[in-house]
Amino acid sequence: MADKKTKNVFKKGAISSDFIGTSIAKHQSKTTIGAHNIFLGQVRADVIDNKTVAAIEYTAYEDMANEKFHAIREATFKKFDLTCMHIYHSLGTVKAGEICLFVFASSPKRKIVFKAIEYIVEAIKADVPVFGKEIFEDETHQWKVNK
Amino acid sequence: MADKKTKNVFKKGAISSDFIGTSIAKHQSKTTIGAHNIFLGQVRADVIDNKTVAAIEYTAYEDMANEKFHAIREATFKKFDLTCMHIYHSLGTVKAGEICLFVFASSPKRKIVFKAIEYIVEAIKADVPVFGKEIFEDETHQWKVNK
Amino acid sequence: MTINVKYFGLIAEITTCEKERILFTKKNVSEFLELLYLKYPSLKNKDFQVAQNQELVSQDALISGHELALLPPFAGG
Amino acid sequence: MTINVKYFGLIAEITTCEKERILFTKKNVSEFLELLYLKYPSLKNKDFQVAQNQELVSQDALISGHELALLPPFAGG
Repeated sequence: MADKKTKNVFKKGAISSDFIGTSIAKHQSKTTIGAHNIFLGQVRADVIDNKTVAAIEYTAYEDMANEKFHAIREATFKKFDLTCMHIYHSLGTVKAGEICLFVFASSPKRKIVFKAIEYIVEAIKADVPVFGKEIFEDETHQWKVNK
Repeated sequence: MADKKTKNVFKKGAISSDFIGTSIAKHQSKTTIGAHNIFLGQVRADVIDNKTVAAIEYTAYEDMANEKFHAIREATFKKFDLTCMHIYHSLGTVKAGEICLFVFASSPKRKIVFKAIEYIVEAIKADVPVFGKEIFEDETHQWKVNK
Repeated sequence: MTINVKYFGLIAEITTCEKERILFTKKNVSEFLELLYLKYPSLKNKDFQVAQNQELVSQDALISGHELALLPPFAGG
Repeated sequence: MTINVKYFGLIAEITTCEKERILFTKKNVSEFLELLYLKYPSLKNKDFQVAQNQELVSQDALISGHELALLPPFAGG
């Protein structure tokens, strides 16, 4: 149904700062861009009932999730005048302090990227079937729920 | 008057993607952070009267500008529950496609960083005495004005 | 008819499997879930949504697809 | 009295210098600007703000500081 190919948004493990830096560098040949906005989700070492989160193990209903990421992409381009956008989400184990979500929106004008990045991130949180198992330092766990 | 030391926000020349990547990496030890938002200003190769912008040469009233950056920092921390924030702005020549502004806001929760980053960037554009000479490929120039 | 059912996160912990094929004659989602609750009683108080062929469906949707998925609350990002 | 005056961007192009010391007896910003316009007539139609000791001031502010700056429109970011 989608007119462009659905991409695989998932990456195994944490998203490295090198990967993000390289992604920024690749946009320097696009000289119509005036503003980039980048959102990064980082795993927090939350303390719950005296136990500290050591990592989140992400799983997903991958086929549906990639379709949803694609739909978010299409809707975002329809709504906002972006030059380009990229989404990467981790699967598997991401330790506290590591990055699990990388959203990158670029446009000629700044006001658009502020609106676009918030729209994309909220849509990901609401629509994409990704599940997070918060693993405590004592190896017990609980399931994360987005608010 | 300020209770913290005023930092020098200015960097000579473009802000490299490596610098940004390293800055992200440094935040991975801060495990109360759940969300980062990064704004990057990039010099556009605008075409004005058939002439293409090749670079912007930035100058500033540096002492006042650093005071203003500091005031923005103080106001932002008062207004938003941020874990940390950083601002870097170029001085001197930044070529089309290169980055001239890097704003980095981090918080436990995402909704705060969206609001904070927009607040900071708009305040920089409005309040900080930085001047930009748009240099065309034919070496003529015009003075940039923020909108 | 037979349908492929997928389980995720907390739901997969309860079912102790990630997918299975289930033979059934019921017609809509809530009737199908009643069948599942017989097999996995502790699913009953859990919070989840149902997707049919990768689209969320309501409890009274007819089951027509080849794949159902039980999705606990999302936690992406 | 003598004051240090700084010029930036387009304004410095017109004055062909970035700073100078000016001796004057006038009292407020607009009176001081009248003096400057005699020296640099083409400043008169330019868009700029005046900062005294690194704070923007209005045209009727009294000149009390040691440093004035003529600031053309900002272009940061």
